[in-house]
Amino acid sequence: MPEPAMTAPLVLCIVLPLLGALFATALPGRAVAVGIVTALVTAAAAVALTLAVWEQGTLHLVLGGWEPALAIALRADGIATALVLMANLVALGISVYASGYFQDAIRIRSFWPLWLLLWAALNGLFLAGDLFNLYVMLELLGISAAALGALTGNREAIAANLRYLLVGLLGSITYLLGVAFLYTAHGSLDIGILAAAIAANEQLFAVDAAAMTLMISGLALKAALFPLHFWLPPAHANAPAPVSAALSALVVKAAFYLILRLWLDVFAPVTGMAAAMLLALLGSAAVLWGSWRALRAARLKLLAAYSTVAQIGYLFLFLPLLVATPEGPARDNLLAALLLMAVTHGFAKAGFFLAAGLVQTNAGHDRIDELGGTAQRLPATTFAIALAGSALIGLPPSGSFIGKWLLMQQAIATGQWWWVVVILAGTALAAAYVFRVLSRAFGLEPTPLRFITDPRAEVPALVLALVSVAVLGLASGPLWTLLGLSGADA
Amino acid sequence: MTDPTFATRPDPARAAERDRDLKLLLAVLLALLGVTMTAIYALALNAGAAPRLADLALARVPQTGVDNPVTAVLLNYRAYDTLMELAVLLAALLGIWSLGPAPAGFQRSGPVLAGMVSWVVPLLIVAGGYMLWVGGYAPGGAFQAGALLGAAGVIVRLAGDPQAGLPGEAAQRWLLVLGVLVFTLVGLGLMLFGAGFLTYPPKLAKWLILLIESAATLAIGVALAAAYVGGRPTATSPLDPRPSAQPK
Amino acid sequence: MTQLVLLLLFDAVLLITLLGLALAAVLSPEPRRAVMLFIAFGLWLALVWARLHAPDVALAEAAIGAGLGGALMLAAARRAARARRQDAEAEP
Amino acid sequence: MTAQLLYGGAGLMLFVLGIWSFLVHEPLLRKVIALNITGAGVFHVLIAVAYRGDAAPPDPVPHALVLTGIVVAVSATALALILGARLQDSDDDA
Repeated sequence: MPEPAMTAPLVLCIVLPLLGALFATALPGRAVAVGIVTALVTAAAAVALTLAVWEQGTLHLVLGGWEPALAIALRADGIATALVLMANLVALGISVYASGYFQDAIRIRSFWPLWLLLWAALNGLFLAGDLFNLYVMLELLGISAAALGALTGNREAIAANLRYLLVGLLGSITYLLGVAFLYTAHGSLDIGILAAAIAANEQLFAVDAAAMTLMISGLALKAALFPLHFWLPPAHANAPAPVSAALSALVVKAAFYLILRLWLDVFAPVTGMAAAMLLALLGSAAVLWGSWRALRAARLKLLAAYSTVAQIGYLFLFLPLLVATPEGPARDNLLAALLLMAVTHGFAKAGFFLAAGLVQTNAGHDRIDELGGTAQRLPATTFAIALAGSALIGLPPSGSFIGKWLLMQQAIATGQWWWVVVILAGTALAAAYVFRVLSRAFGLEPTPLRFITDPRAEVPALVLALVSVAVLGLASGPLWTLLGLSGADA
Repeated sequence: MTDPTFATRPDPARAAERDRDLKLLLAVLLALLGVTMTAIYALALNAGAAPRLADLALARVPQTGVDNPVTAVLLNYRAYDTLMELAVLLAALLGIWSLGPAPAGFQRSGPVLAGMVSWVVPLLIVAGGYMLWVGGYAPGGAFQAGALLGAAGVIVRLAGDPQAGLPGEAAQRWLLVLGVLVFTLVGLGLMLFGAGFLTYPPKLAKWLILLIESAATLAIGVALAAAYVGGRPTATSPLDPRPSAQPK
Repeated sequence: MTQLVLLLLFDAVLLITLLGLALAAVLSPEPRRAVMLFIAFGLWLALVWARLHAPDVALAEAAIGAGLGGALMLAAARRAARARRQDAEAEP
Repeated sequence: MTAQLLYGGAGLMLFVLGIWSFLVHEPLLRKVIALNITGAGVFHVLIAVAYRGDAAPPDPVPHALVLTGIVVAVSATALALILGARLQDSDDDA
């Protein structure tokens, strides 16, 4: 049993935002102050967790002092930690932005408790080691996300988020049936114990495959994998800007993370090329369809939402390559590339949505064709959109450039060259939709007065976008170390 | 969710027919799925995993501080799940509150109903307290007790009180968070004293669990009644930007 | 042997009633009737769970699932009925 | 074992019945009822797995999971129905 002090960040990452949510609920007049303080200490806990995992490798904590089978475990390995760090830094940026975004008292009182609950659910989901606990976290995430998305209060937002809530519930119930099957067949809910039991009982292939199908389909619905993405664009495009950023950058990614976790850890002996091909095929469809719709979108936030559908699609392309690549440096590189793309998209999409929110507030609308002169009025925000956009395209030196590069390299090495076609087509479409926005924004107008007009709102967007391009691209080496991988640094 | 193009389709009769065929096809496919899953479930049952966690869970009950095995799982082995579940209930209620003020209540009830309410409601509250206490060793516990409190609130609202007998907004907010707050603080306190998050020392387990359950019962009762009220406490409605949310 | 068969028969009747109530609840187009059937389904489900030695869960399902869930749905059904009435008045 | 199979099978039937109804019926209330029945089906499977005959005490772990699930389900139901009510309000205003 490790020292309590060492595993403390594991608990604190979940409990601190939860406590913050309680105080923000009970003291509505001080919701903003409570929220900002909570955001700072939670992000600090996430950094502490990263350092602990950096130094000691995977952290594992069984709550309650019982046998692991009976209790719920928390665990942080490299993959979980990388995502926790990304999510918490992005969430900190969103919090700073949100502290100035909401104006009326009612919205402020509603936003902060729900936002902190969502944050607790995200961290809880990344760090959970128990399949039923994950179900509870998924529900907490889904309910708080839908409530936040409806916060604008207009008809489209309510309708879209009602649909999001119902679809999410269907997904989590389907997931739960898979969990019930696993408990029936193996008598455990703990991820580690189940993984060992699945590996040891090959005769139960049918049961495990059925459970995997149920759980991954339920989660694919929540991760908006094509063709189950229909609920995402309206829900994300109509939410308040900080909420859109959280939904697109973090919440969808949490569902994908869970699919990856199940794929790599729990069902490793069951996963096969057929399942991987199917998921990657849907992923390719998502890349092409999402990018195409983003190109055709009339509104900036709708464009960003469709771009999320496409970006989630890329992540699924990794699955058949992971199946085809044997253990070793090549597979490690592939896994790190996958994480790099997920993390880069988290920063870039959050920055993009925050900047889009500013454009919308400033112009009173976000119709792309009427955004002329934005670059002059909001130079910093336009710069943030340009940076985030270059990360969405995958231009060097962004993190997604390295991610896509390694992905294509491995696709060719394993003879699955057709994915390269998809990636190139998606990249070209992404370039088109990003430049479409920029060409409008740089319309002819007088020279700018000041680079930054509203620091609290503009700086978070700019910093997040900058991280996605510069930090993750130029200094991605530490990610390999955090993941504990041997692969050659790219 | 309705596709607007449906209404303008040229031949509604054929559309309806195709719609029916689709529904039928879906029913057949899902029936097949049901049969397949039942076969797989039979396989899982025979996998030899029994008794699963049953024996271990039952064997440890004497060390949990409670005698009811289900309460032992809920408040001890898997207390973390229960904590998060209370957070789910809180999130749902905060979501409901964020959507606007509560609609007006029903008309004030006649003397017969009012008379009935005056003895049914105290009875429900007493029954809730009993249910909470009995949960330590017999069927019952915080959720059932909280549900009875919530039911009392529903009846009070049906009898005409738009706030379902709940206190003012400030008190309601504290009551709502009470369950999660006490739960979390107990967990963190134990961690601070070196026992680990939500790891009860056997001697204190009974009382800590009772403390958590009492707080949770109140919070669940208030949350369920407030969910039935269906909106923010109306004391704040003058601030609300959308008075149109009131039913006409 | 006869006892076993009788018990199986009892189980079968319990379950057929349960499935029948569920089917009736999902097939009923009239909101209030559907909710009433759903509440009956929830109460029957509690009965079945009591038969399976799950009294804690049976109590919770009766009180929370059928009781409070049903109360929330009845309120929604009332709203739906009101909306339908208004629509009917709007289109003479 | 027979009882476990019988009851669990009924739970799976409830699951598919709920999904079918969720997919084919448009009104919100019917979708919510459908989801609740889908959930009840999964809970039913868990309760059936926990049952170990009339002689042995049942497995308390699935019981606790179902209790948690019931509270989660009612929370989601409440939020969905109120969202629906607000949607209806905004339609009435329009």
